[in-house]
Amino acid sequence: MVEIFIIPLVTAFLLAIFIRNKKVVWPLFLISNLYILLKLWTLFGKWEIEKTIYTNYELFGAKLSFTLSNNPLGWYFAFFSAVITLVISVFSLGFNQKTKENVAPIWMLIIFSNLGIFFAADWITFFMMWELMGWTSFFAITNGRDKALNEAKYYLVLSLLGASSMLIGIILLGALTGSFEIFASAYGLVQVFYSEKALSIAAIMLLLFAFFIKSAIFPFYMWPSKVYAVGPEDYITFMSSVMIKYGIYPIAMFIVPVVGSLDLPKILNTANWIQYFVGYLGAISAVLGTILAIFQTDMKKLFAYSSVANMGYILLGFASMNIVGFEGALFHAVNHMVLKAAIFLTLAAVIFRTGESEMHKLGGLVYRMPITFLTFLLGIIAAAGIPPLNGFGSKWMIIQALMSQKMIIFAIAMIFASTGAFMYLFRALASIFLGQLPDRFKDIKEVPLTMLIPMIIMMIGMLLIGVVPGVVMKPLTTALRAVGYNVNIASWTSLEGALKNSTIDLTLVFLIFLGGFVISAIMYILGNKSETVPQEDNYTGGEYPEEWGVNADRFNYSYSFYQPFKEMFEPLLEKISIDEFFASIGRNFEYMSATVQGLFRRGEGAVLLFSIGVLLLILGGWII
Amino acid sequence: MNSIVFLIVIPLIAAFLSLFLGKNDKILAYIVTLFNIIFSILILFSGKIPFNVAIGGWRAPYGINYAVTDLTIFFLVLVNVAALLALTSVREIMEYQFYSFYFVLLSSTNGIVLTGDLFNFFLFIELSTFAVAGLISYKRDRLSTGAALKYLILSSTASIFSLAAIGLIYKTLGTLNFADIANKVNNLNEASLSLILILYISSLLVELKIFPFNMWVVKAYEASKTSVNLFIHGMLGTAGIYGVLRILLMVFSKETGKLTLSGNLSSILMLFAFVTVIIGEIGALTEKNMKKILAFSSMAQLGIVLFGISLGSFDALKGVLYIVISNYLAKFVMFLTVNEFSKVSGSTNYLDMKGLGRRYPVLAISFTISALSLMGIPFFAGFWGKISIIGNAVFSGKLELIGAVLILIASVIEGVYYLRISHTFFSQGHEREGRISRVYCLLPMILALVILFIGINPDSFENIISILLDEIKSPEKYIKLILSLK
Amino acid sequence: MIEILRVFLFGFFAIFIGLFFMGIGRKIIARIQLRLGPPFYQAFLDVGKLFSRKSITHNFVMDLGMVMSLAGLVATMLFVPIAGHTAIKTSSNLIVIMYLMAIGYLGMAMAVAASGNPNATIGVSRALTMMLGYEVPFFTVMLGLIIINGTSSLELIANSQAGSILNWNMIKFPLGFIAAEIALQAMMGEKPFDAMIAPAEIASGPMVELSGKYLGLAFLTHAVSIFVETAIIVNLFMGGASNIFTFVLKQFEIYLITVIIEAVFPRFKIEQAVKFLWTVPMSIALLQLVLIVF
Amino acid sequence: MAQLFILSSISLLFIGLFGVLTRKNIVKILIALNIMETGINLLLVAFGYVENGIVPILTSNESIMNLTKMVDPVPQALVLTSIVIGLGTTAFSLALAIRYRYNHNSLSIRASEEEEGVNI
Amino acid sequence: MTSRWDVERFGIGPMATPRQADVLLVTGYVSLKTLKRIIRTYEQMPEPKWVLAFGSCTVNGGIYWDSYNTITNLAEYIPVDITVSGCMPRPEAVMDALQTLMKMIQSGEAGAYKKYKENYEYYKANQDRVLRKTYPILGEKLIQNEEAATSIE
Repeated sequence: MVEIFIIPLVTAFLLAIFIRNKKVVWPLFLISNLYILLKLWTLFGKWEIEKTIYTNYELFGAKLSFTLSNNPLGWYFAFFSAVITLVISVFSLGFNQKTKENVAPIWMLIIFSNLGIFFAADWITFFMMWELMGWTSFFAITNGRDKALNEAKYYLVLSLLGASSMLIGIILLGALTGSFEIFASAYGLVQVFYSEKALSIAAIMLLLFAFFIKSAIFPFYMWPSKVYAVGPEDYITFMSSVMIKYGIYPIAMFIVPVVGSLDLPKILNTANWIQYFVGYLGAISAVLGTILAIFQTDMKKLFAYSSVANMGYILLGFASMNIVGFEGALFHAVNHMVLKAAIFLTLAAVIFRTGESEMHKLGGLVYRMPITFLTFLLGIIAAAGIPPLNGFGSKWMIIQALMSQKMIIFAIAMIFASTGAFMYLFRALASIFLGQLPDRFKDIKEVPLTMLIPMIIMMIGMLLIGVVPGVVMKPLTTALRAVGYNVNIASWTSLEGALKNSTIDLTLVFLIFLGGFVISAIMYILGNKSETVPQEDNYTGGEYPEEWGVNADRFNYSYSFYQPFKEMFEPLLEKISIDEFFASIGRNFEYMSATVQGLFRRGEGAVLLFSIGVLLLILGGWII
Repeated sequence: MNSIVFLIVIPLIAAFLSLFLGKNDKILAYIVTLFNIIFSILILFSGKIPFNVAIGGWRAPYGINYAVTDLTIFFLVLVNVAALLALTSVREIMEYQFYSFYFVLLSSTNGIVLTGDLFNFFLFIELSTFAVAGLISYKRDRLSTGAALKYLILSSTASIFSLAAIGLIYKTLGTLNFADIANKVNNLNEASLSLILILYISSLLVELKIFPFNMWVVKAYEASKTSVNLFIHGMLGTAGIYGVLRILLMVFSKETGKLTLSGNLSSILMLFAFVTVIIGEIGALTEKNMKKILAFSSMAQLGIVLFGISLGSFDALKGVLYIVISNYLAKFVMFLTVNEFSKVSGSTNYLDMKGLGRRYPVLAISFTISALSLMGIPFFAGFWGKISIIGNAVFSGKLELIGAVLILIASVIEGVYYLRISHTFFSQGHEREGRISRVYCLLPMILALVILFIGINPDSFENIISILLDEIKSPEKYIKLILSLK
Repeated sequence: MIEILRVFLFGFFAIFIGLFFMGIGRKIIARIQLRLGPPFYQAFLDVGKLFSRKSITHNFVMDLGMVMSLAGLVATMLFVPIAGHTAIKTSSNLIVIMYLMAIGYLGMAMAVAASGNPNATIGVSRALTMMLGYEVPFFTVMLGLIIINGTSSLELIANSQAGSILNWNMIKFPLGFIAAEIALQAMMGEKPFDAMIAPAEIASGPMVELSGKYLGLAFLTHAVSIFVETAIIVNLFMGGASNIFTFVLKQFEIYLITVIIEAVFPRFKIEQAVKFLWTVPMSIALLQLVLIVF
Repeated sequence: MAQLFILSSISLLFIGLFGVLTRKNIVKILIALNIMETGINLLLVAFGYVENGIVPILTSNESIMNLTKMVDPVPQALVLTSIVIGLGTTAFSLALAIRYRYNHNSLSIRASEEEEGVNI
Repeated sequence: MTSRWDVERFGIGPMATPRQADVLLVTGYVSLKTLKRIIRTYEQMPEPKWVLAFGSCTVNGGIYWDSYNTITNLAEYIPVDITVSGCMPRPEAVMDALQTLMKMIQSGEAGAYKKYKENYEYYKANQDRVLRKTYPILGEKLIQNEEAATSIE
């Protein structure tokens, strides 16, 4: 148990020493991740392992202690994030040959905090790891480049704000329940809830605030698009797949059990107000994330908003307060990890070869990077939640749960978001990989082997989870049982829904799809043979495009892809601009800063202010 | 243990000597400072603590006395070590004025910590004001003269107020001895006590850089040399904190171990405290000059300290001590780093220091560690202070809660500007001619490691702090010691 | 083995019925426009001709995509209960059906976008926008039926309407049926919701670069999608059927309605179409949903 | 009588404060500071003042009998010290003021306001 | 070809792109500008493909026989399977031509597209001869201008 915490630290130190030597850094990074994964593998089922460090430091009359325990739900998250991390670190081997900067030591620290967050058994440890993750990711995002500074600052502010709110929340929780242990405080909170209603709700809300910030839920949905657009691509892959789940895990671990055990009045006989609060935020994130993703021109921003939408789905699953929805949400967390990692790896590969992240400047890369294309294709099929791949099962479970709880608005929002997902996913596919290959990309090649292998692994992973959901569902249900939920251990192939007669067998779905494919392929083979023509040979109303100055670059339809749709939504989006709101706060602080500096720059007035201070003291302390 | 007076006397003698020694002043400074450190450490391990020294055989409360307790010796070591650390940043040859003022400052700060008499305390503060003003104006350029004059006028005004307070105390209680005042303070009526405290605190707050009293800070920091900044921060600031702790918590406290100021005084102080925090952090937000940034930041840190003190609970006080030590160490690291970097880059603008962190990662990492500690990030010393103060503030009342929230917001702002600077250090920069010797990287590194060590293992520091807290909790021991009561 | 045979049987049956409907649809439109119209077997001839021609492809994605598109639709079809039978025993989950259908559209979209013709991409972008338009009201209607039946199994919903015609959801929830009909019109891409094809404007949109067997596959896809969509409506609103002939007859009735509407309407612009779908059918569907749930 | 002392000392204090707050000329500010200081010294002395008191020196054994009539010596000691300090402050400030005049070409406290820019 | 004549009853319908088309109807006179587009369209059609030349103009230039920018015989440039004379031909004539073409296809007579492949050089030479006179309207010049503009920026 302790090794997996020591190893990242030691590795981070070594990486920092060898930082200039790329031949050492990334293999070391890889080996360390491999070790962590193997170690985590052996920890499965050994839920009783625990390590406590006692201190003399007193807070609220009790001595603090830091406990790391192998808790099942944490293991579930930690294990899958370790798998993803390992895959990404293989990718980094090849990816970082060109880059000047080196994010590895900081990244290793983040991996340390990653494990810490998932294995923390008390809030203080959790908070410490949480903060560690916050500032390290600032450095990882900027990675020594000035162009990333503003975005990273935005992230830093949000993450520090979240941590601050969490600190107050934890303190409230500790004072209310008398314990900083996560499980104990959950039980305690349920007991004191009715007597200390306002404080308990405040504690829950403060914690949720922090979690929502980290998972980019509605009012804080802006940071992924900013950060992903500028961060180093391989690290961004980690961030978008693993780090965005940090808000999800504690909600599953703490908020859901607590709210689930409370007996709150129900609105319209369906759910209580906390459920509706969480659900509405989730629904807004899902819908808004989708709409904004549709309008992006930068591919990393597009998938950033897609992440926001996916976080919305997960939150909707939690809001249903139904065991199927809960399982679905947790399942979706891992699914999203896998598919987002796959997608961002391909994006990183594209950027590695072309150096371009604006979609309308790309196109036709399928001619040069077929395997990357295939990974991306499977990734977007998974992200769209289409059956034989992995995004489907979890989305299906969440929708089932929402329908069984009669949460109609949420179900409609979910459908809106996942249909809208086709729009932006297809846009990315068409603009990056399909269409005409511009001349300047004529001689690029497929990425090297070290980058191909991870992509192929991700492809297999997506297909595997999609066809045999038990790969994830079995550990998940085992973990949930170990935590104390009354769930059946899932079978390898099928998923159980919340409604009547709604068990689906995903393997069967895959087989049926194969059947359809065979029929279709037969029709295809029956047809006469076809001839391949170059990409320039296209129907253009009989014109020669080159005569009109139209080259392959311009012959793509990819800039204002959904212009009519955008025109429908533009008036709405212009009015509500959270981004502008945050920016104005920032500006106001800067004005205030200038004023304060001016105050201190003045030659006179020192004694005046001194006298005012004394006057205030006399007024406040003596006269009143 | 009458030799405790050497701590004050020897620097004073050295101040005279330095007028004649010329270039050997530096050696003298090191010798005297080392003497002070060794002497105070010897006292620390002599096992005789606590003890009381009556000067000239006049027993307290009739004569002046120097008392050495756990709290005293802790701050004594801090002040003297600060002197040594600050001296290491003096590279060029200084004229005798510098060293002369330095010795006066050393002597007076030692005196502030040691003395057990209110008037004596005032005297040493006045002396240190001289010394600091002299040190600030040492450069003799436009900026430093203006800054020194500003500081001098402000502190003279403040000293007049404190003198009035001393008069009032003597008038009402008939004594100026700390222990005796503490003994008799219950005889005072609320109104007089409030007035006295108001007048006295307002002069102390000038040294503590609390908002409406701190107009001198930024200019003074900007105008003076790094070593002088460190003197102000490490010696004067630390001694000031000691004064506040001693006078507010042990001398003028009606109940033991509580900051039971009359009326709304503690609320007003708290208001001042968090206004200072906000002002300090906001002022630093868009500043480019590193020295000004550090000045604003130390203002804010002392605001947090005062906030913790005015909360009036021992848990918060523990947090205060953590903050004090974290700020003490971190500012040293930062000033030393900035000193080295500005020598290479030729400017104190942090944007000019681009890329230096890549060439001198040790310095830049040390800087980052200190910044994180100031922000109150876990794994660094400041966190233990922050969590304690915030934790106690949340439940104390509405004003305290607002203060806690404001302090958290301020720490976010602090994070923004400090990590931006760290980032600038690590970003791609251009080649420079100057070089920094590895030796100079060593000290910041060691101090940063200490911060890290305390942050990871608060136990190491917790024991010291619990001893200090024990003393603050029971001022009657102090009274007994000095008045030799049974 | 039997299962595989059933899969093939059902698949080809759907293709056959779909093409048959298409042929009859053309004939009906011709009759409405006072023409003679092609023979009802014209669709078979067309497909036969297309498969026998040489065809042009741009890259392997086109082949893959077209095969995928038909595969997706056929797979969807295998989930839809036809007169109480499915090819393989499943719970015929509605959500699965809706999502499986999407893979067909995705395959088609991918194939045509791979050709590199901007007209095709414009068509696809319109089709996807339209999809967002009709899926939402259609799902809202479905949601009502799912909630009232407590199941998302299409088979169970169909079975629940057994008995007299008065048990049909079409009679019980007329508003929902109307909304679903309008959504179906858009789902099939018939006028007035055919902005994505628009031959005069964007050269038949997605199909612009399809030739020979690719166009043939697209035809088949369309045929199967007609079959699937009408079958879903029949199961949802008309209580399925006891035997296959009644089922196909009911499907045909549904198809007839869409064809008649198509014959007499002009075309919406894409944003008009989406706005229309989100206002009229959506509010009808929501009204129905509110009536059902509360 | 003591009240008169206290009143006059407090009025001196406020006169001085007014001067410090309103004057822009540094020398005038320093003069005002000195007025304040005088005021405070007077205050201290007034605190220890005893009506018709005698010098607090034990000259003979009889004088012990008159302890209560003696003026309190401690405030006087304090005042002495504070006068010395005040002198020092004034001297040092004036020296700085000369330097200020030399640097800024002005004695106005506002002259240092325009200082900007960065130096080591 | 509208509902009055209803060619759809023979299974014939207009198609929006050459990729989907079997028969290319060249209706009316062919100017050089048009010829260029006709050739490209014809080459883009998948095999088997047929050409129906429509009206006198495509056969001998019709009333444009001496125009400087109109070709007189379409068959010199792309292989024509069947021609309909008349100026304009009646719809019945066109329908008759289409049906004749269908019969020809069934009997294997209509295989002009093979000729085009076999005698590609001949056709190409003919095309080049007349098309040399046409210049792209924007073409190279436009691209150069744009490049110049961007370089100035």
